[in-house]
Amino acid sequence: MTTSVDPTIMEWLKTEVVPEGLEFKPLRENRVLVRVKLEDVAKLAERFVKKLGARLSHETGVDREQSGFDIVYVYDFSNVKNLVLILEASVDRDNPIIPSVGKVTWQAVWAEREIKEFLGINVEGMPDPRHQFLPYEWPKNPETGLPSDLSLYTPATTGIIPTSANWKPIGIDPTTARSSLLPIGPYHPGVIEGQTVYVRVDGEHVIDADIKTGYHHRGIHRLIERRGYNKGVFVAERVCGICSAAHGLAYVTCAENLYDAEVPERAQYIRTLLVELNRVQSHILWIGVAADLIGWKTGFMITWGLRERVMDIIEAITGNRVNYGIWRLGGVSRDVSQELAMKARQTIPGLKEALTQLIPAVVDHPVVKARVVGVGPLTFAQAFDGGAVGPVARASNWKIDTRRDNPPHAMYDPRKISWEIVVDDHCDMLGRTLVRAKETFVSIGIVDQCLAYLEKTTGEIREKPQTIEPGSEAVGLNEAPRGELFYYMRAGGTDVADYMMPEGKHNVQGSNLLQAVRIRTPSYRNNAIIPQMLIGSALADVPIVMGSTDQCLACTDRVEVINDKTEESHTLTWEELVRMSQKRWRS
Amino acid sequence: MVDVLFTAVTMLIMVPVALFAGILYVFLFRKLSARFQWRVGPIVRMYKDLAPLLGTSRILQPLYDILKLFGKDTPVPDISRKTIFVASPYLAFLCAFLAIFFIPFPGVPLLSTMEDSLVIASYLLIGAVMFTILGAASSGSPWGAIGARRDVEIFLIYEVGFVVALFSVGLVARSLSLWEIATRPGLPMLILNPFAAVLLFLVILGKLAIKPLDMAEAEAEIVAGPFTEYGGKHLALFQLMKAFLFYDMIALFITLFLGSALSSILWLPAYIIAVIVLLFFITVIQVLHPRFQIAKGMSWYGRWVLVFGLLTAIMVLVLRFYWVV
Amino acid sequence: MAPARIKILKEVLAHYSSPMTLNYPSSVDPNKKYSTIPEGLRGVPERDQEKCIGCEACARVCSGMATKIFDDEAEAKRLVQIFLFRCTFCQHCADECPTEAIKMSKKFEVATGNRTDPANYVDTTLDLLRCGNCGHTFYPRKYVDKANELLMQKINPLVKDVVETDFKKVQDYCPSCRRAFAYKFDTHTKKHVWLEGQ
Amino acid sequence: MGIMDKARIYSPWLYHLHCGGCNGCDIETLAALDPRWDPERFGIQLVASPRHADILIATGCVPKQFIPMVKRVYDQVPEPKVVVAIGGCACGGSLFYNEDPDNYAILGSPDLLIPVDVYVPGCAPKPEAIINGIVQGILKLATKKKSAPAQKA
Repeated sequence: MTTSVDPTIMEWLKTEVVPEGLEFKPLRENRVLVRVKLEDVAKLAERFVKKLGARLSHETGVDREQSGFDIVYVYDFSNVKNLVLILEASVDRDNPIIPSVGKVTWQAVWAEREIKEFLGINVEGMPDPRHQFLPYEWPKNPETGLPSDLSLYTPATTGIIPTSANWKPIGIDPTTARSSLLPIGPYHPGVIEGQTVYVRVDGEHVIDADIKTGYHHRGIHRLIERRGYNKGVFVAERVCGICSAAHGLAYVTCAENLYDAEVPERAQYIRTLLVELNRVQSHILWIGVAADLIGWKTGFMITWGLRERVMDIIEAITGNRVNYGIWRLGGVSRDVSQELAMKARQTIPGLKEALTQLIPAVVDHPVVKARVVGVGPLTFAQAFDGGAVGPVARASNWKIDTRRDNPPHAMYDPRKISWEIVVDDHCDMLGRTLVRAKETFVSIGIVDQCLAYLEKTTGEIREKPQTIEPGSEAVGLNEAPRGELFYYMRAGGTDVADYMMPEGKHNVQGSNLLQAVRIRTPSYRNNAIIPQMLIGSALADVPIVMGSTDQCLACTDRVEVINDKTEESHTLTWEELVRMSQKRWRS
Repeated sequence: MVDVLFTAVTMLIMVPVALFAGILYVFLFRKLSARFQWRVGPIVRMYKDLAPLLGTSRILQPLYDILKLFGKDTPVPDISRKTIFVASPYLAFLCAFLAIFFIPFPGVPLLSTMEDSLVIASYLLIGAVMFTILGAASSGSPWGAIGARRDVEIFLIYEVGFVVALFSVGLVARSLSLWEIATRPGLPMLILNPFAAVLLFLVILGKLAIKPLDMAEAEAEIVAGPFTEYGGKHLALFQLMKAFLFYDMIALFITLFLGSALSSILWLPAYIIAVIVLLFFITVIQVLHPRFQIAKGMSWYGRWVLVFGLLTAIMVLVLRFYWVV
Repeated sequence: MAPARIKILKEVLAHYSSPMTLNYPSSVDPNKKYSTIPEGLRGVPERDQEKCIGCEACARVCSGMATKIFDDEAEAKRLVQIFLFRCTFCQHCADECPTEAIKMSKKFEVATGNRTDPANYVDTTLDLLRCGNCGHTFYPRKYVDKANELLMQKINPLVKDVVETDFKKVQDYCPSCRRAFAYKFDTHTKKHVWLEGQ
Repeated sequence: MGIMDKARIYSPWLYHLHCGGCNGCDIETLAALDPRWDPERFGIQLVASPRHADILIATGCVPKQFIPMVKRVYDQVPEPKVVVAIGGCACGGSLFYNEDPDNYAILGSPDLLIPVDVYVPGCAPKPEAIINGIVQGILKLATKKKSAPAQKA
């Protein structure tokens, strides 16, 4: 396996960053895998996040059956060095307890709730011990029918991180506070999808807020793990119908990092082209939806009318408007012919001109300004601690962009394609609007460059897939329209046993399947900080603040639950569930 | 006796006329907004191949909406206060409906010859909104309650403006009979007291929930506001009320400010032009504005209603005492 | 205050006389009926009945399990079926089909009120071969021929003749019988290895 | 055909019932309402409250947590009503629902919960296909009206 990690970085890692490391293993691109002892992870998190200014991309766990669990932390060091650090520690199967990193940084809190819920690993001293995807009330006490512990109505038992003292989960007592507690959702015209935002209002003033997601949980991780590499990409694409291209790209780059893929340049250009077209349509869509959220039907209509032009290009290239279906390991399945590229490129100036006229007019509208200036504030410190990604972070003057931070994936190479990173220091709704508006033009620039390449050249579009070494690991990062998208994969073949296979369906045991795939979507992070932005705003601003993160709940709620909640919800307790789930993996 | 008979007959004729006028106003409003939004809107001439199935024209689209709603089930939520919940749509509709008899049509005085028809009309128009709020508040839905609260806030502002605008005209014309105001000789009130016209226009925006001021029915924020729990017959009544309110407010505006246009049926073309101009302005404002956030909207609206109210009052004083009209 | 609103007014008035609306369900003006139906539109998959060999490749790569194979042992028929309600029109089966039997058509208006309508299925029925020894059904004839043809293209010329004669001997037997009676028929593959080693 | 029957066909109001899909069909449903197709030509409108709706647009494969909500929204829509299922997930569960290795989180298509009248396959269907499905839903709505008085009598 080739590696491109600089030896000086390895040295720096071994001496300064993780002297506790037991094992160092450079992976493809700029990833380094380090194994440490479980006791050290909290200490290391403190050092990475507080001292070195790294970002916790995601925290997740992998079930290794008899060998216990692996807990995986992925840190992004891009502000210091060209490095993504994968930190792994083993967890004992019989006594699965890990120290909480959520106490150090809020970035880990949702991830830890997820780990607790799905793998049955207990997190010691986590700030917010409620359910993430299951209903808060689950499981109910069979005798009284009242919610048992871990429900919304139980006050948080442990203290909150000192740096983000405001972030307390709402401890609402149903007897006293119901009158002013307004659950927005699951069905609410402001948000298409199902979620519940609990806001406690004093008149029209929001004094407390909490968000509950999980209605959308579809078990995507499990589905991909069962389907294998080639079929999994179609599921990955359908995690989200708006940023499907970003999911496709992240999936294939992640899977290609498992082996030594040499993807043809033309294929990479096509991939980049589609991701950027996807971003253009997604941002235009957002501006339209935001206009609709503040009650401006005209804004919605005219932006969506323009969006159709982008959709036409996408449809001509891929054959579908939503799920492009061209992603394959080692390339793409469809070529963009030279005539098509030329034709598409001719429409770009017209599109650009229409957008230059329209978008400033929409953004500068005085009533729009009145609705966005100062609404939903999020300072840089809050954004950093909460782990905001994408336009939300960039609107808080935080210059992160996975396209730049992650070394050339797809065609995001400054030598081949030029683009700028848009940042804004308004730290509010206005900033988020402006960032998205400007990014639309940046993306159109990239689209133009890709088309210029495609209309001049021809070439291969797909490399023959190769064998994947069992047990290898990879991280795929990609800038989705809503922010950094994270994929973690571990190839099957070592630990994977028969339970992964539906009986009689697959002849090859393990070798063609993934042991684990973990997805962390941008909305997952941005949703976690919505309560922060909501507190103090007016009720009328709640939909637009929620909309300002461009939240995509289909993305947020993708992960896997071990046990089926509906069938046994009256007989199981939490402890029993944990025991059961672990038993099931063990047997 | 002949007068009474004549009035009765005209009143009977007026019902379908006002209904169709209201429906047409709503249609025009929808059609114009659609055209401003780069689309077609309710289609005037149906495509030939679809005409057998979908009808030849959709000029009466709002009427079809209302008729369809009458043919649907009418849900009444269990948690609502049923009597008020059921009664308020009827009362609101009745208020807006009765108001048509007190506002003159070109050449047709109806009941507006009554001495206090201005007062009665203003009462009825206030009542229509009040019963809407009452129904929303009794629906038991949190969204209905919030919609009702917002409606009350904005209602308090525009009703003040409404009364000021109405009585300023009455004071200058020295009469509270709308027919007398309408047939008053001399310059129309639009030129004499333009501030009152602007004030009434602002009131119309609030009362008809036109875009920057439709916080009470804010879709994305509070579902459908006051109408969230209403369906079927009740919603149809509210829709009818809205159509009549459209007719009432526009007719009232023309009566008060373009006075002499109503003295004879021959003025009908001028009346129609005035209606179209008014609808055009209303539509342009609707399509060009997002909704205000409630607090900011209130302060904006309150400020301008206050400013124009004061200007109107000053103008009335000037007209009454220094410039004998 | 004014400039932005005037800009918007200009924008909205730009299309006032020519709205961008198509008259979609109506076909009075064929040019204005559809938006874009590009060359490579992925519509409903269509299968060429002649070309399909019943090889299961489409069923294996289908991510949504829309394509399924039903074998009828008694009638000796194989049904290759795409259930359009589950199909995502992803073109994966068309890409992987060895005979290019599946094509994505440009048909997309397939809304239906009837779940069991035969139009919701893309069916191909093939005759299965019956094993001359055990009487069980196995692959369709076309599949066996295609596999044979592909084998002959790539085979080592040294063993070509042997394989050809061997294949003629066993072509009427099902795979398990072929394996079980490999020595009896003198068709064991070890033979080829030995030949190649020569 | 009486005027009331006509009114039913002339004024179908939609309520968008998201049953937990990937958002693709939802966006396409909204796109079907944008100026390029503009169903308001035929009186079709999107309404915010299920109490006002005639046609339910169901998208997505129902995750188990959505079951009570989908049922409740369906009950809130007054009769006569029609459900149009948009997209592969709403028609047959698509990728998310497998028969043999049962997906623990997904119930399947919404027609397991509520009666669906029109299916629009596709992933995601083009806006034209969606409008085509809605038109078929309108035709169903007309037949529902005709059968209603017969039941009463």
